[in-house]
Amino acid sequence: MITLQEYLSVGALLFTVGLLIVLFRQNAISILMGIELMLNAANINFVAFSNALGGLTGQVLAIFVVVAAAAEAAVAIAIIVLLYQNLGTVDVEKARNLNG
Amino acid sequence: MAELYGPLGLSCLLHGIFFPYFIAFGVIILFLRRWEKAAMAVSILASSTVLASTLMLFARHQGLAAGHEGVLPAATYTLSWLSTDSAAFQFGYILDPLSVLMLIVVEVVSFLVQVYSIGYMHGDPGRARFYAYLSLFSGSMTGLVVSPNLLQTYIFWELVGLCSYLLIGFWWHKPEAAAAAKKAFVMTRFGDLGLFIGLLMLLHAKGNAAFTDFGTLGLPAGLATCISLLIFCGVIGKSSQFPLHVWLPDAMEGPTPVSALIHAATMVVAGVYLLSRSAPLFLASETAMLVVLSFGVVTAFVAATMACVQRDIKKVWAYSTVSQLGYMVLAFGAGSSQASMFHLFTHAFYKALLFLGAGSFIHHAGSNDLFEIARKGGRGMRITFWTTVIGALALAGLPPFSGFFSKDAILVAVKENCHPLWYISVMFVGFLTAYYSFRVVFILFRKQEAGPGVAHGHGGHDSPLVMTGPLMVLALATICVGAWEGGFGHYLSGAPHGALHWDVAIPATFLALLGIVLAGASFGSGGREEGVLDRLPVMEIPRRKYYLDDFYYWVTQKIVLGFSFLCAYVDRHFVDGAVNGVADTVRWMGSQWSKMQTGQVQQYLNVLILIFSILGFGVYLTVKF
Amino acid sequence: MEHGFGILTSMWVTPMIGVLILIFLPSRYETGVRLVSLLAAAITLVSSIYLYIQFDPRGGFQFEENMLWIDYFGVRYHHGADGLSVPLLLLTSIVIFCGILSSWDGIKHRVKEFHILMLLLVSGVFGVFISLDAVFFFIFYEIAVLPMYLLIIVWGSTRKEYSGMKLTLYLLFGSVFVLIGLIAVYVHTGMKTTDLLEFKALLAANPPSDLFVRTIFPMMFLGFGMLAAIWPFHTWSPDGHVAAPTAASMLHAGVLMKLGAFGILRVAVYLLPEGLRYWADMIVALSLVNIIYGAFVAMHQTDLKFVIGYSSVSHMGIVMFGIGMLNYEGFAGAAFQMFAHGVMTALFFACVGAIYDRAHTRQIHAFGGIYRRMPIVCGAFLCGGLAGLGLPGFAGFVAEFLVFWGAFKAHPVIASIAVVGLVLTAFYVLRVFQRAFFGEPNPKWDGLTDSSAIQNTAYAILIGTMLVFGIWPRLFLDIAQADLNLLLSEVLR
Amino acid sequence: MIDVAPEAYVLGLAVFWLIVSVVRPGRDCTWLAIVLGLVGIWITWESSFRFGVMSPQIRFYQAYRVDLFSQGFKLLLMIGYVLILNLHKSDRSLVKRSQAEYQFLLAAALFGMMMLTSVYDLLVLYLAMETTSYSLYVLCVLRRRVTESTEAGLKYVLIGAVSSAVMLFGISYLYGLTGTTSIPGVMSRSADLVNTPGFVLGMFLLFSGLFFKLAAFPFHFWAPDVYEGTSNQVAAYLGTVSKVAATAFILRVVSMMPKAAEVMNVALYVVAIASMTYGNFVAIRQTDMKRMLAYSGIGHIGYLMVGVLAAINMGESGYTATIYYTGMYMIMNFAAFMVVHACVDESGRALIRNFNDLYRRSPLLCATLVVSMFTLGGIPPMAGFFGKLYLFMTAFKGGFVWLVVVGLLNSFVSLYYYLRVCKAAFMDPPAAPMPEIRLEPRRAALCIILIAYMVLFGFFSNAVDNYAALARSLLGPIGV
Repeated sequence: MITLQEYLSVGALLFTVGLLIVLFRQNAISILMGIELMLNAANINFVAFSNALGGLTGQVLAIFVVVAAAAEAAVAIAIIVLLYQNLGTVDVEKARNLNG
Repeated sequence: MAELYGPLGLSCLLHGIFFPYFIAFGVIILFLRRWEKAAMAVSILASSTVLASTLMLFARHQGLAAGHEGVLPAATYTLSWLSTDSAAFQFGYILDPLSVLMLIVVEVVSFLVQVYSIGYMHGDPGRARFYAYLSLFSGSMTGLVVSPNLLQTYIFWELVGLCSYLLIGFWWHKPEAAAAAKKAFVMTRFGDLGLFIGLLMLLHAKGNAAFTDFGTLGLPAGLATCISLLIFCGVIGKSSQFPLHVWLPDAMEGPTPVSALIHAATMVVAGVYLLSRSAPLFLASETAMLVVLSFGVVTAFVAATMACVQRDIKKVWAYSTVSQLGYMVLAFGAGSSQASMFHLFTHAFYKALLFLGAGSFIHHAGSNDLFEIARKGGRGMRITFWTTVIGALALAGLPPFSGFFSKDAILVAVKENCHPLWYISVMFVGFLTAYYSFRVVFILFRKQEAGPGVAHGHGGHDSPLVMTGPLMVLALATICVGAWEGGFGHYLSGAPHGALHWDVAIPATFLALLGIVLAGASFGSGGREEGVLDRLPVMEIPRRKYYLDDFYYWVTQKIVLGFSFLCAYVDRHFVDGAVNGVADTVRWMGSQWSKMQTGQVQQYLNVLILIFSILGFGVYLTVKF
Repeated sequence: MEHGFGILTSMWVTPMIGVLILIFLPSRYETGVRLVSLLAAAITLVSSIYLYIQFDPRGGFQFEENMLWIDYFGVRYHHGADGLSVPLLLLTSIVIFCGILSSWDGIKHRVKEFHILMLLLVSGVFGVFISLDAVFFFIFYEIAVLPMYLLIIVWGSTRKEYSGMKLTLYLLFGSVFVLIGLIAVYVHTGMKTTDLLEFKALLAANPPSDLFVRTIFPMMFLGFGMLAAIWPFHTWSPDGHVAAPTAASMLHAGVLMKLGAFGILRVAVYLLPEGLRYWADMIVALSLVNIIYGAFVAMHQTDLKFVIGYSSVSHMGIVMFGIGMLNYEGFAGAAFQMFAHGVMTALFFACVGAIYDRAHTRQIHAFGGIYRRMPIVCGAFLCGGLAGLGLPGFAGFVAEFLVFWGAFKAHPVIASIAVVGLVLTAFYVLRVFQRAFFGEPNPKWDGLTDSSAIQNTAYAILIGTMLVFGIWPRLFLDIAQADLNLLLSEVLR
Repeated sequence: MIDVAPEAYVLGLAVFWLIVSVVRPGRDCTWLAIVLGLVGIWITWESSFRFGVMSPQIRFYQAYRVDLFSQGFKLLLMIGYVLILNLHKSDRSLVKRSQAEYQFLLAAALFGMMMLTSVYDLLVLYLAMETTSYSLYVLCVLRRRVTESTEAGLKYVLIGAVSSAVMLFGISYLYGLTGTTSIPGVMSRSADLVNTPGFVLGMFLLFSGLFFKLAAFPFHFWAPDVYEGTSNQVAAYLGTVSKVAATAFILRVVSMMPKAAEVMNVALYVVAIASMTYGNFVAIRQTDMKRMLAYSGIGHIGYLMVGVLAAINMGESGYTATIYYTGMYMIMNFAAFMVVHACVDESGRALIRNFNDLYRRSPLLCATLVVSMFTLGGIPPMAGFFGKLYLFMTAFKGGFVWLVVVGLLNSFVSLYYYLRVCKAAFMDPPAAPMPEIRLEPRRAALCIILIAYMVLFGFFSNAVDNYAALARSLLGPIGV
């Protein structure tokens, strides 16, 4: 049967994939997806631990995280829309004139 | 009369010789800068009060007033000036026969010079400043002469150096005068360095620099030699002995009264006075005496040769002064400080006479050149000419005049105490002295040629009485001072009256006459400007001043200024460079790190994760082990 | 023993009150502004003279004011003046008084801000000389440094941004080391109080390890030494003084460089005497370089102010030389040289300032025979120069004599080398006179006017002080003797 | 419920502004906001005054601890909030119809920060962090100069989201290993878990989230660009108030950590030195005032880390010094931002050149600028010096000698760019003749108050004692 270690390794794997997406994709929306993946990896951990520890705390945490992730997605997308209106593109590479 | 020499009288006499000059200086500088007449009056008033109190003190010392036998104890007045735990310095006066003698010389000559400068400086815009500096000089010279310890001597030694700087550079608008003043001050300062180190060494060894205890110091021989030689460095600087004498001829840029007072009679002899003051130190070591003797003789000889080839009347007397100073120093080196002091005494008068005479000639002819003065009727100036002749006779050392007696005493001392070779060289210098002094006389004695702008009749009229008066007084002094030779030894140290040594006097006089004849032969008749001596090829060396001036110029330009250029270069490029370097590296590091801020979000995240993993791995390692 | 606010607090508060008055004074009344700042300076002058007279020569800290200020960290408001600081207080008030006089018509624009910054500078300096608490000492030490920056960049001359920034950063870099040293001592003594006297007692109670003394003392010494222009860290001083306006460079060279030397004596040597004994030879070596090197570099300069800047480096070297000798003559000479050199440099800068205001150049070869047009200024400069080369009759001689005597007792050979410095000083000082003031009068400078009456009073005061203390040095030595012996006994224990 | 009065009031404020933004979006409501803010200060003061006497309380089922420390910091945050409100000039700098919205977002962020000061549970920590971050993300974008503000907002969102995800991941591991989400529980278990990699990774990730908020060295990348991009008010808000909240939480976590966790020292040591050196060295090169203030902020966070290290090792005096420095830091930074806001009209970038000849244009502003620069530089008479002095004293006592030396050298390096700004204000001639700056009486009074605070607070800083009271309450026993 699936032990805690497998769940944690899936969570860690999912976290790393999300991180790589964030680092190497140019499109802002895909970066957002990467971030969502990372958040869900944390959810997997929470649920896995909650199951292993027996209490319900982990699951409650997971639900809170889902709500927060939704709010974050809303805010992030709103800003990306604004970015599109001004720079005409969603490519993160273009937003680079603030530097030095 | 008794209360005159009571404690109150004595102290007011003592202060009487010291403070008037400084008060005069202060008054003139602060208030009388524009009223020259008033400045002159204040200065001469101060000079006369000091002269009066000196004469009174001299009378006291002779015991004439109270009929005391022998010499009164040295009156001293001291005030604790500077005290540290290892030594205490008194500031005050010490009046024993030696200092009273010097006082007379200083006060008489300075009074006469002040009177003389009324005429000489007539019409010069800076006269008030001139008199201020003169009274400052006389004051500090007096302070030097009466100082009880080596520190106070050093203090006034420097002040006197300052006054010579100010007075040589009095006509500051002449570039040569400014350069000569600087040269004089720096060169004497270089000599004072030795004196300062000697003073410090003495303080370090004994913690006491009072002259009265010099006898009882009991220093080990090596240390005594070292200290005396260092003090002798100061003397070389101030009394312009051989290597450091180049500043004195250049000091002739100053007004002639200044040359007469400072560079003939008073300041330059301060060194000789210091020698005889610290005689116990020098006598304690043989090598020191030998060194002093050799320097004296070399200076005398070198200066005499240079005097023979000079065209400028003041330069001749300047080199003659250097030569006579050499005489005094070699007399001290020969062991008899008494002879050197007597020579100092007589030399002050006739050299002041010669200088003031030269001043009168220049004042009349407007040029320093001997032949120019002769052409402009130098002979016609009756009093000036004949007083100069008297001076020249005394300088050459012919019998009735004071020069003869003092030079004779020196020759006796050298003959008895030193190697015959020294004696022969001193005699030869005597011959040279006679030659150059009468070379001047014979040139001046030439007939006045009819030249443009010269009043006809029996030649130029003489200088006003205010200038010729002092000449006459000095001539009188030159003649009769010699007679006191016998009593001088007794006055100084109570020794029995010295008899005249004929076995030394006759050859000396013969050599002097020989010199006069040679001078007469080469310059007596006709307009020749070259004497037989001048044509000798060897005379080229003295004409180039033994290449000393070039050597000093090379030292200052190449070594001193070269090294300062090196230091400035190091300072600007290495020390400053290091500081700017640090600043630039900080700025460079800042700009390199700011490149990390590229503006791209993902770049940030990459670097973030990179550093984060390094940090995490590092922490992981520390946790593991 | 709690003492309330007294005369010492008035010393540093008077300039602050002057600043407050000036802030609310409209800047149109320029003479009014100058009068207010002159009044403030005059009050401090009077009170410092009163202090000088009232000071009991038996030494020890007098006129004490001692209050607990920040009890959590044990900071006390503790002021006291001893034989070492009373003369320096007098020096500071004289220099600021003459500074304000000599910049009476020299400063034309932003007069109000100039005087505000000058008074701030002075109140910082007064604070340093009287404070006996490490924190307050450091606060005043930095207050004394900072207005200098604004003074230089606004009213300065050649290369003023570079020099102003360099000067300020250099001195603050020095104060970083001082702060580290003070914190180390504070922590070592158990963080109970920051009072210097208590530090001393606590350090005596449990003496620190040798390593502690040998690292903290040089740190504090170099920190303060930078302000006293110790050899490798001296390059800020000529640049800073050349760029600063007259009164600022008068105050800075005249007083602030003494702050460094005073800091060494008051903090470094007072707290860690063994450190001085250990590092004495290094100090002597460095200051010997200071003297000779400073003189040589001064010889090569073409700008009048640079000559004086480097001569200050050379003279401050004499102060350090004296301190390194570890005997009474050395200490007394150093303390006296601090006083004498302060007055002398103030006179120098006053004269050069007067010349610069009229001729608008300081290049020596540009001048020629300006003695004809400006006899008083050149005369005053002559007095300053002669005092500089140690002519007897001025205070400089007695100081240098004592230092070299002390030096001769400790290291005869090195002393003889250092004495050569005197001749070098004579050479470059007189060289300046010969090339700038005497010689053929240059027709270009016929339009120069001599210094005004106000500036003459400044010169008179400065020359008078030098003469009074030169002719009668016991006026200074009797005051400083007891405390210097006390300090020396600590070092030689 | 009286203990959580300040949070309740701020929540009410946020809701009120939400309603106003819906009903009348365009109205200028600066004065109303300031009055409400002052009322908020009075409430917070009352509650913190009460806790001077009472022992700490635990609320909301072990998730929320209210003690003098948290109330003190809430008061500090509230003062910061009102100061930011005061900064508001005419509403030209913000998007036309977003006045009320701006106020709502400010209040929401403040609510999140207040929660952060007294949070006791990892979940509530995450929620507090998220509420603050989300309102700040949107605030960044509300500037009239859209191009820069959008880019700033984007960067802030992306980096913020990543770091909150990372933090959450860390929290999940912490929860997993210790079985509880209450922070004291986790911390008490940390002694024996300290060498299991999972726990260390969790702690590390947790702290990375906090360091992001503080913009400490490895997590600072967003700060310069966001500060430059957003409007001055928001940059001030980010630079002062949000950092104070994050410091409060770090102090609370560190106070609960047992001595054994040596690993934390190493991490903090590296972060402190890195952010000090990086911040000060890069700031030298900056020509834009807000970027320079961002980097100088990074430098100051480095000093704060030194304070935290001193707190870990030295106990109460370390905490006092850090709290004192945090309070001082907020005021110093705010004064600098205020001058930037007053001098720079919204169109241009806040270059240092804009300060040229500030002395002639408005002496009061110039005085504020000079005093704030000197305080930031840590120059004695000002309070900044005392802050740094206490900090370095305690750190030195704690044995971090080299850290103190680096810290002092860095504060020396920082003087260069602070003095350069003063030079610009005093001496540089303006490119084009710039107009006089007229300050409204409100903001002129604020300037004078700030100058007085910065100059006098240091000199008469006997107020250190009540900071010590805060520290004692932090470390004190937990009441029921």
